[in-house]
Amino acid sequence: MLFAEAVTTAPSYLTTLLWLIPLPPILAFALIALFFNRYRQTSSTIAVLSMIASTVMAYIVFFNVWQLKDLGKAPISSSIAWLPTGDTTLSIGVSVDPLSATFLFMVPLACTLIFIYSTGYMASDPLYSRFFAYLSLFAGSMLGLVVSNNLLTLFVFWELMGFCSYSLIGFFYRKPSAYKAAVKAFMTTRVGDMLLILGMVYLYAQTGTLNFFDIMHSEEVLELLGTTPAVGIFGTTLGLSAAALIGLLVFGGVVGKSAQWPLHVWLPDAMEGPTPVSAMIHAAAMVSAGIFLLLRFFPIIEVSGEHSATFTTIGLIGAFTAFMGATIAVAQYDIKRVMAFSTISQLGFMVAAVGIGAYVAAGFHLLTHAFFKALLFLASGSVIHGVEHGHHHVHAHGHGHGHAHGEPEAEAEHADAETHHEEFDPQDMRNMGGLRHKMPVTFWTFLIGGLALAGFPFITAGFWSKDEIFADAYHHGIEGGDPLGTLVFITLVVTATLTAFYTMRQIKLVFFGKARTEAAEHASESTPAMTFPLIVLAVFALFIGFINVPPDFPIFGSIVGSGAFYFKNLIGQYLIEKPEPLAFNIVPVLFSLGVALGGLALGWLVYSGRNLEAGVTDPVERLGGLFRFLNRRWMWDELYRAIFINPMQWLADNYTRIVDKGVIDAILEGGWKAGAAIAGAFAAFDRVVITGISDAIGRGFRVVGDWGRELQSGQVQNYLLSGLIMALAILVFFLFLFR
Amino acid sequence: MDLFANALNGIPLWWFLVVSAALFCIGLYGVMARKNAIAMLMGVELMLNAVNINLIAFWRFIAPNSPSGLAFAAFVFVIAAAEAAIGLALIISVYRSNQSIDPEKLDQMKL
Amino acid sequence: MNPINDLLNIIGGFIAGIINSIFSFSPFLADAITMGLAAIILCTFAALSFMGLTYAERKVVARIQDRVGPNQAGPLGLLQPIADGIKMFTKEDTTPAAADRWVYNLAPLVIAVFALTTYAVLPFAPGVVGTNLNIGVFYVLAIGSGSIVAIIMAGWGSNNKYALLGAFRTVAQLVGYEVPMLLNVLPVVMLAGSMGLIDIIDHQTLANGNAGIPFLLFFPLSAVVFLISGIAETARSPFDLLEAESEIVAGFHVEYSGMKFALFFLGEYVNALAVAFVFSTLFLGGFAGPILPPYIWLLLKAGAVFTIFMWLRGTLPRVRIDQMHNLNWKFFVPLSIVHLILVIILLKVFVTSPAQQAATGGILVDAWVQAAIMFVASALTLIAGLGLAARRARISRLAEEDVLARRRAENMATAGAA
Amino acid sequence: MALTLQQVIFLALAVVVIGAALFVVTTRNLFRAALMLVLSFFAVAGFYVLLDAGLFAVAQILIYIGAISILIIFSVMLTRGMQAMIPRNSQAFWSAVVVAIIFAMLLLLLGPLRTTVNVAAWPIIGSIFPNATPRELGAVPWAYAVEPATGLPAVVPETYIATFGFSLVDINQYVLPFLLVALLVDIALSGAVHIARQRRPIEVIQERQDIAAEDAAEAEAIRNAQQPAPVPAPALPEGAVAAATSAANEH
Repeated sequence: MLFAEAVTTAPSYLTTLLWLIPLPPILAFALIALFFNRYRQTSSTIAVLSMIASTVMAYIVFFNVWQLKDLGKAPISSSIAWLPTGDTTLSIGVSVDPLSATFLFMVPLACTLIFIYSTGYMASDPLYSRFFAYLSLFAGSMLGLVVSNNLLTLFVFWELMGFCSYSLIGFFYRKPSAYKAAVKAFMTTRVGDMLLILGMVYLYAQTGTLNFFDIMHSEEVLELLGTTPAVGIFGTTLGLSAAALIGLLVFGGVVGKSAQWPLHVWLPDAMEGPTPVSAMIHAAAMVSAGIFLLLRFFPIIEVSGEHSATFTTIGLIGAFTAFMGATIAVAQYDIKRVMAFSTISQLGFMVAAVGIGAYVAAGFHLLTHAFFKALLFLASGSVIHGVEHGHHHVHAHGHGHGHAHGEPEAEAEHADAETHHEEFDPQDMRNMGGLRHKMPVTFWTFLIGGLALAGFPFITAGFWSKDEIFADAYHHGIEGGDPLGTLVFITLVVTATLTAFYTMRQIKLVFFGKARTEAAEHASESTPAMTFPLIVLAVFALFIGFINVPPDFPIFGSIVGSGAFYFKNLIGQYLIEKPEPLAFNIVPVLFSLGVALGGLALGWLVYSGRNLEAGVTDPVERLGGLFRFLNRRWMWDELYRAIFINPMQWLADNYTRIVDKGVIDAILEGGWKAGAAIAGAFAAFDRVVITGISDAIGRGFRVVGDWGRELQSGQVQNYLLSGLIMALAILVFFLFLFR
Repeated sequence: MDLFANALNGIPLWWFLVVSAALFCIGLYGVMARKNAIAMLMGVELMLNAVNINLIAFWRFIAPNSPSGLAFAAFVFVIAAAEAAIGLALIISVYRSNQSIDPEKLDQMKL
Repeated sequence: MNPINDLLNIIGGFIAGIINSIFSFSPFLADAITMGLAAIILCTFAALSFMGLTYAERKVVARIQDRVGPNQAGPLGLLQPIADGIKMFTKEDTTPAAADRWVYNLAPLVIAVFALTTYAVLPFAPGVVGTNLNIGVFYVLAIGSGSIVAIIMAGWGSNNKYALLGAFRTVAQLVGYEVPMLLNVLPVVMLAGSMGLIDIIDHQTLANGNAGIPFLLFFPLSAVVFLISGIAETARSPFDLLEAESEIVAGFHVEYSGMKFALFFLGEYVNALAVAFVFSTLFLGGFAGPILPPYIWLLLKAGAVFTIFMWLRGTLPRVRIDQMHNLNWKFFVPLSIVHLILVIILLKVFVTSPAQQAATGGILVDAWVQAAIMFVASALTLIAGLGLAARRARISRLAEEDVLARRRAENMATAGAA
Repeated sequence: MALTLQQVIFLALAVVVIGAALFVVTTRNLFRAALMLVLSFFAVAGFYVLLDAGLFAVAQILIYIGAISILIIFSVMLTRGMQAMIPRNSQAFWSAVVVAIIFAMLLLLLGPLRTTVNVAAWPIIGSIFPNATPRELGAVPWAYAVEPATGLPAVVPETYIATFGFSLVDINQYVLPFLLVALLVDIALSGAVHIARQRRPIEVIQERQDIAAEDAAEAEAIRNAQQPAPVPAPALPEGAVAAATSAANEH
């Protein structure tokens, strides 16, 4: 039996391997960037080979450690002193514990498949080599993040990923929307990262170490963190424990990276990048990194207390994000946008699970979601690819065709081609339909992924992981009487229904019915390089769920036997108190069955028959204003523009007008008029006082303005002097005043 | 403790520290107040020298058995060399394009 | 004490004894005066050797060029250096009107000081050494780089474009040739395990269980490259580009006359002699040798090395500046680096003491075997390097000829067309 | 109070260092400033000798005087016309004030080091080092090295160079910084060569043409790529192409 024998020792070469795991892709990045950027075939080969090397190493590690009994208590790790700083030494290192072992299983596999897929998808791109360079760096950073044993290197890799995601989202940098999306993603995540840095600094100040296991495995440290009240500047207490504050700050970083409300706005725009990037960022790597970090910090969050502000915040934001994402996804037409919002929603699921303390469930859903969401993204990419090919096909061969039932425009062929090109959007689901026969492999894999996303019972991975979350939420909320848990449970049930509905909507719109455009008519199946990863991922999307079947689940529990709750037993070791397995409860399972099947059935019914024909309005548009609200994504972008961007601009634009024209001129004018009225009598007074005051005001503004302008002189010495004066002031403050 | 007021054949630690502080301040003044980029660089070199005096003096008085002070001083040496090479190359490049290395005139990056 | 072998020690002890007895009231003063006296003696020795060397060089070069050389002043012209000295002293000491006076006047002094400072660490006999620094080699190389500043001062201070050009050339040359010098001192330092000159000499004697093999037999390549770099470092012919009369008159000291010029001259010879001493110490075993007293051995070895300098001066034409830089950066530096890596590996593989074997896990061999292996490796590297360089030179010469031929053909064609 | 020989040497060196440094930052003649910088470096090397760090004294001469000063002097010569200059810029006065304040503060911090005064007389030190032990507070915030046998000030061990050398290649000490610094120097040197290289005009033109051609090719490729490119090709490459072709025509 696979899980029966528990081994207790691991070979010693594992630590060396751990150091080496992130290396090949980073090396590949350097090689491609420095030497092979002119050789397309070579660079993609290097990238794929490096990723395979990493995968092999990661799997050697994984298969050596996955049966270790005490991996959670005694993770395999290796550190080197990086920088001796006075009394303390900043050490960095690598380690593998259950959490990272799971990721070592998932990340390299997903990355390898995405790399292979990219060789097909990006085949005709002029910047092929650059793409693989960035992709390699990205994969290397993700692996580095997974094997890091301390927050410092984790943060370094975290930021490296941020950079790569910036470069990849803006990969088609000549498209204004692409580079705007890149900047948006970068700036938005920066907000969260700022909080994360604060959390990191605070953690270091409190514990003197950034090593995870020194903190998370030591009860004293955790207790200390849990009991120390967080102290703000000038001694204000925040009513929180240090652990709660650290948890909140770290969660800030997670909100940025994992696209939770209110910082979720970057993720939909990030769809401007090539589709493999979307799969990479929004499924396998970057957004998972956020949840990964949250799970890493779960012990700290846990000691902040059952009903602490941290848990409440996490749970509420997660649940809200899940609900919001699902509602928006219902009203999107762009195939990738639907996926993007679905991702936001599913990440909300995980965050909400963490918020109710369901650590294992969150991790499990993260794992399954990575597989089926990567599958869905890649399959959508395949669909887009196919439809685009169909479009080109129509253009290349079907000109006569097109003219047969369009109006002949012989005099303006070029214009025709261009306008047509601009109008046609290969990502719009309204332009698809009936692809089931044209692209069978894509269809079946997409279907599997979609069903997994919807949580189709028993045979898909999504069902098991969602069920786990439901069970936990039900246990905490309805049974335990915790209002937060109740809220989360209800929200998630609604969300899951919506999820099943929009999944079915998407499947029907894309694959069923008849082709609604010529492009869809002429679409063709993608190359094996693209379909092979789909098939592999589909297998995982089906079966990965069986690693965490509850042992007392009817029928299935006995099928998997001793493998039941394997995942829970593995990953739960990270916590000091191993989570108690919940007793099997039929109610959440029924809910889970009901919402999945109900949502899917609703979708099937709504999108059938006439509704799939060309030119028919989408049924959800009948919601009217609500639809527009959802389609515009709850108007968050508009809201942010209105709250943050416009006021700033308005302030800047109007400052001169109002202060200059409004205030100063009004004073001047008033003074002048008053002076004119009593001019004869008070001429001298007028000249001396009124004019003097107004001049003084004007001059005052001018002086202030001049002085302010001086500050930005562009001269390095000047900056140095001002900086020095500030530093001096701070020094004086701390040495002499702030005793 | 009186012993150490006159360590090292009568030279106490604080003598070195005072000289180093003075050298550092002079260098800082040079960086901030000179009207020539090369002269600024000279100021930087003076500051680095002051730092090195400090490092080696502390090494000698506090931890002569440990290599830390020397190692840091050596890194300062190397980085000073790299800094001079890059800095002067930049200055010459700027001089070629601007015909001036007055830092007050090099404000094209200002918005 | 052997009165002949330890002659210098005995004389030194005698003088020190006298001083100590005179200044018995203050040992501090006595020490200071002894040190000062020693320094003065060293400087005097260097200055006197300068006089002797000029004479010897003129005679030797004359012999090579089939001339007689100085023969008027005194028997065999032996008093010629003194006559030259008197001439120098009595010449008018001019200063250009536009010169930067301070810098101009200080430069010769600085160069002489730097040249003489080297002698502070040279061991002349057992116990006869200014100060036995444990970083002697490093010190010698560092002080050598100090004279660059003096040359720039001279070139700048003269306010003369030829002087400045000469200074530029010199600096480029001196800075460049420091690199191969340093790289080729490293094998010696690694083998001896010390940067102290006395330690290095000890390793070439039979003392402390050493085999008494001069390092020349270990690293012929290092010796050759060090010697040539040393010549370039002291700017002697054929590397005397800084005073190439036909191009830049007399280089950085074109404006100097009289005693200041003599100081530059002295600096050159004293530096050259120092290189000869250092070479003898590093590669020939310094003062070590049988039968003869140690200082005689040292003088013989240094004299032999200096004779090589004279020989080269008498026979070789001056190199072009591009040839000089190519030789350094494209030949010596890469070759030295390859050699250095080879030496590092071989020194780890073949060791001579059990302690080293325990540390590195190498093969324990006899010192002579180690020397033989090192010699073969070093010599092979040298031969391979020379072979590659010769091939490269032939290729570039052929290419140049091609270009010339094509140009000639074009010229012919245009001429024909016209 | 009789000064020892070392004290005399120290004071002389200090006068040279400070005097030369002041000259460096005040003189009009940049070349002389550079020479005075050399003098200052030399005197600092003297300090290292006093501190029993002969290795660093020699390294100071080799690196600072033999390399950095030479570089600076070369740059001074290569930027002629900037040599005779106004020595101070417009903010010199305020700089001097700030620097004086900093110096005063440093001296203030140094105060307690001078003697073994009671900490009560120097309240600042207590605020800066609140965790210092009473022994330390009695004199200085750190402990001087002492020979365990005699209680006298420690001497530098004979093998300090070897210790230092091994620490640079010891995996548990400074090998990583050491390698990084080596890399830094490599990069700095090649970077400096690249920055300061004077390119001939023909090379510059060639480079610009290459860049423009590459941009044009890229733009073309993107226009033809499968991605829907509703945006017409940006004007920049076309302008560049035009410039390049016109430049090519001129030659």
